[in-house]
Amino acid sequence: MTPVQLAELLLFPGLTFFVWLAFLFEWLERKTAARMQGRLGPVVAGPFGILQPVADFFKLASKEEIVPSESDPFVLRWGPALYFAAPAIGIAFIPVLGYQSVLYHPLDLLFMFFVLGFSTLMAGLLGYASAGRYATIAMGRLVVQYTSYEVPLLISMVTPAVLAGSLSLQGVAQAQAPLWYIFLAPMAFAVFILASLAELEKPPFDIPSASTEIVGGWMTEFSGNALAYVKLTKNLSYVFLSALAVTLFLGGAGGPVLTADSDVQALAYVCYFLLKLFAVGFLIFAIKTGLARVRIDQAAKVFWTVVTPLSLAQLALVILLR
Amino acid sequence: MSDAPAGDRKETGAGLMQYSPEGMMPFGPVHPSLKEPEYFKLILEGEKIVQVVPRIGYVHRGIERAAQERTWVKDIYLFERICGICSFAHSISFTQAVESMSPFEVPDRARYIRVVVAELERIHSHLLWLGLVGHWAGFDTLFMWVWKDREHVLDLEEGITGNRVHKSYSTFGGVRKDLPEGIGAKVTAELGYIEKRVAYYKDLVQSEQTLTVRTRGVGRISQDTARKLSPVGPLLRCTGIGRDVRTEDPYAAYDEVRPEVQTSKDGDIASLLVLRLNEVLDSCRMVKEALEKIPSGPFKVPFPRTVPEGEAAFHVEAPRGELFYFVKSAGGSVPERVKIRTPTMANLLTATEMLKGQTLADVPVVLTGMDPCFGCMDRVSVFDVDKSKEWSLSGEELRDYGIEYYRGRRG
Amino acid sequence: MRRTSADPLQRLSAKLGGALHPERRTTLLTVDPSKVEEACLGVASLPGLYHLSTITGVDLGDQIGILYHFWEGRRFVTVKTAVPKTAPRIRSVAGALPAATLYEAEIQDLFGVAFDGNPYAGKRLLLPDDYPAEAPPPMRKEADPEKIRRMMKLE
Amino acid sequence: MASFRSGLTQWARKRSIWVFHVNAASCNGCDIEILAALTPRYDAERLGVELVPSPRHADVLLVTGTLNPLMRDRLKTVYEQMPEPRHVVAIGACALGGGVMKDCYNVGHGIDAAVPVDLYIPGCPPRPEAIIFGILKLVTGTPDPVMAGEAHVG
Repeated sequence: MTPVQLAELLLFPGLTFFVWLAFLFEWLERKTAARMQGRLGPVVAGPFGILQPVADFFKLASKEEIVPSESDPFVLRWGPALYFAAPAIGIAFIPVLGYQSVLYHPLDLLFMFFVLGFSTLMAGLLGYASAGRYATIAMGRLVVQYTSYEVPLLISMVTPAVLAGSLSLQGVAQAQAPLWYIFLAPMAFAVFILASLAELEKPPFDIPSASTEIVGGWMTEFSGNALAYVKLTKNLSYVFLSALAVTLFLGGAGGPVLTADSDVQALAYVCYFLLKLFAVGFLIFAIKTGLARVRIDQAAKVFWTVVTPLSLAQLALVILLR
Repeated sequence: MSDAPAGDRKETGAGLMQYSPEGMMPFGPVHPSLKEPEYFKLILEGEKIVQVVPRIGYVHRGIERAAQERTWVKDIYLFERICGICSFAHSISFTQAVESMSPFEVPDRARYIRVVVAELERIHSHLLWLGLVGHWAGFDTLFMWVWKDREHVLDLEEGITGNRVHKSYSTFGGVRKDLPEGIGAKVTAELGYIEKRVAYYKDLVQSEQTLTVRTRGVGRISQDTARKLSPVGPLLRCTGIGRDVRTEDPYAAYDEVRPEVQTSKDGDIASLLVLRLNEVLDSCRMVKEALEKIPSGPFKVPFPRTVPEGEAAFHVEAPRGELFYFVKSAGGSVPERVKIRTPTMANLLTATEMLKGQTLADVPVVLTGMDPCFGCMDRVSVFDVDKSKEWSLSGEELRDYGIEYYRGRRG
Repeated sequence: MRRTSADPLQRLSAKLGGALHPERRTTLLTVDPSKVEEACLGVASLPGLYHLSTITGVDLGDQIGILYHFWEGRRFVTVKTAVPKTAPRIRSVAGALPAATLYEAEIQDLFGVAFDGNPYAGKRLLLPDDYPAEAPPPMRKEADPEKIRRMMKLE
Repeated sequence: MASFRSGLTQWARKRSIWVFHVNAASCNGCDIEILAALTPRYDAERLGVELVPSPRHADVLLVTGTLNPLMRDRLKTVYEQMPEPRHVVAIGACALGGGVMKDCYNVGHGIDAAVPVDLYIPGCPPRPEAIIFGILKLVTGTPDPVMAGEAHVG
């Protein structure tokens, strides 16, 4: 690996870039929610409170870390790192500079399936290791929810791949140059957003972390550094899923070519990407803020009886039309 | 809160029913959805609740005893602090109970002012409750909106009485001070806004899908159960029994400013939502009507420091239902006995009944649905009522119970 | 209205050997402790009187008075009885009127009256579980709040 | 580097205050005012104040109420679950010293008998402004217990 590649991986458009995006997303999320609720939201940390998530992160990192006596200290110590690793590796495959991503493999879409599943698995493991009663209940809910949304999520991700005839994210993004797949497969996009809400544990599917029912869900027993990383990972996953939606349905970083200068054009691509990313992000904020939480059995029912058939129908339609 | 069960064993030994720890889950006393500490042991079958064992007493302070050692006037301020939400209902109930024992007539103006403030309090309490239902159903946006509007009502209350929460407004022989100048126009303007918002919320709670699936058919109680367990207030009225102290046994000026009793037939949380919002609209109308009809004259008559010997039972319709006071005087400067039965106390049995058969996710919604006010209630406690004998369950029996439960459901 | 529903009350009172005192808002029916369950059931089965508002305990010196308040329209019907402090024991009405369960439990906790047949018999409901055994029930006249506080180490 | 880190921590701690609320036998008055402090008119989130569901996530413990014997041990348990650095704020007359309930038989004289209190906010109940003012006073670094919000007592 060359130094340039390493820099790309760790700084831009790799990890550091996306971690800052994650902070920005949390700020936007809180600010949007606040404005929709008739409040101001954070204002004191940095201009317009933009550094609020950063302040939260460093404050948590500076706090004492309590390891409950019944819990598994090894998992509690290293689990958050693995949990963080899942979206952190995933984002490296997202093409940001034009159709180029930092890491590439012709079958990397399949790897995304693994990343998404792994992240949920780690959440379950962390909850289990912390050995709290609420965490145990949360785990049960997490598993039920996972089994319900995972199938439609995967089917909705396969649909663009079928359209593009490619199993790599770069290939899918490139194939959308003439027409974005959101227009060809709108239902798949809708299913993807719904399933993302479930994967991210956002309302109406914030069942595994429903604070008014089971305290902090599987995060109840975490404190200090571990909590800081767990929260950061959740935000990073948020960005990661939005980025996946952009890549699969909104033409990735693609857009009009403005100049022949490849460096300037790369900047334009980043701008296109960010614009689309924020559009998807706002869509999720808006859905999340305007809805109440559903019950786990209701969520499972919705996913199995409505969302999954919908995604299958979309896939069949796409295959027939191709 | 994983440590909440730590105290469990001790408590079990000291009198609560014994249960096997499998599937048992503590709910409280410190839990984010109970803003007040109460402890519910939920016996679960998967996510389904088969038994509820509440333990109250976490807010017990011993107010009734302290009242016997303080003068009549000091007691007004003590009783007001039983509950921060229905504080005015407590003070009018106590003052009217005492007034009914003495020959002094309360001036008409004071009777009307009491109606105005009591109805404003009902509006504020119901809005507070609607916000909390939203919060506990995971719908924080609704919570924020409703509490924003509630501030308008608090402004009116503050304008009239001088304080937002504990108003110290009603006193023996009338109210402490007169209505401020020009309050009528202000009230009409603010209540117009509230009415518009409440009409919108009424539409919202009936049409918002994610909210209706959480509330429709949840926590259903029948009229028969209601007759048996004597719940009060909206919880009783949502089963179709239209009992309301304000119409059946009018106090203050309720015989001249008459409320329309709201009822519903469904007896579930969804119907409670609509019913309470209808009551808010009705209260808005009553406040305006009372301010129009209000006679001029004195707002207070002098009242002696002692109360003639005798007993009186008095009740008012607090936001949560019938609030009952029994006062006994030996003719001295302190009461001989004051007994208070708060609405939540009467409703708790019904709430445990509503919880059974629901899932864990429904607990906050159902508990909120009854609009608990444990601060009020805590002079008493509760647990299982269904099986009137003491029973302990092993995991095996719990399973059998669950199987029986589902069989009963299918059949 | 009052006349028609007062008549069955008089019949009930005569049957149980009690005394009936109609007052301005409250009709008082005084009965012997052994007849309380019958009296309460009799009152509760009268039209409109099914609502048991509450049960009050009162310290009457050497006796503990127990009052069952039923509400209908503009009046209360109160069944009144008293048990001696030396043997504070009475049959529970919770079997017939489930709503009484808690109110009886409260009196048991605060006045130390035993209710035979109440599901809460012998259990703490309201007071802390480690409420000092040597202290009298807190609502009795002889109980001194200061002393109880000291016993519970609140000071 | 060390000073940068401590500076960063200081900066962060003043801007991110996560509170956990315990009602130790209160009348609800203070509790609804705490909630009101989070709602649009007062909006404590502006200042980074957030209500968290678990004491393990919290920096500040808000305690209201008279502390009856049943809640005394619960309060200690909750306090022990909080990670350092942690602070306790007593809100309302009852939590300060028993308030109007002072001589009831089931009531303690203030929560400082159970947990160390950093700040007292008087009032029955204190207004939301006073609560926000008090929490700010706490994090902007006053070492001694301060009677915060005297001007705002409602």
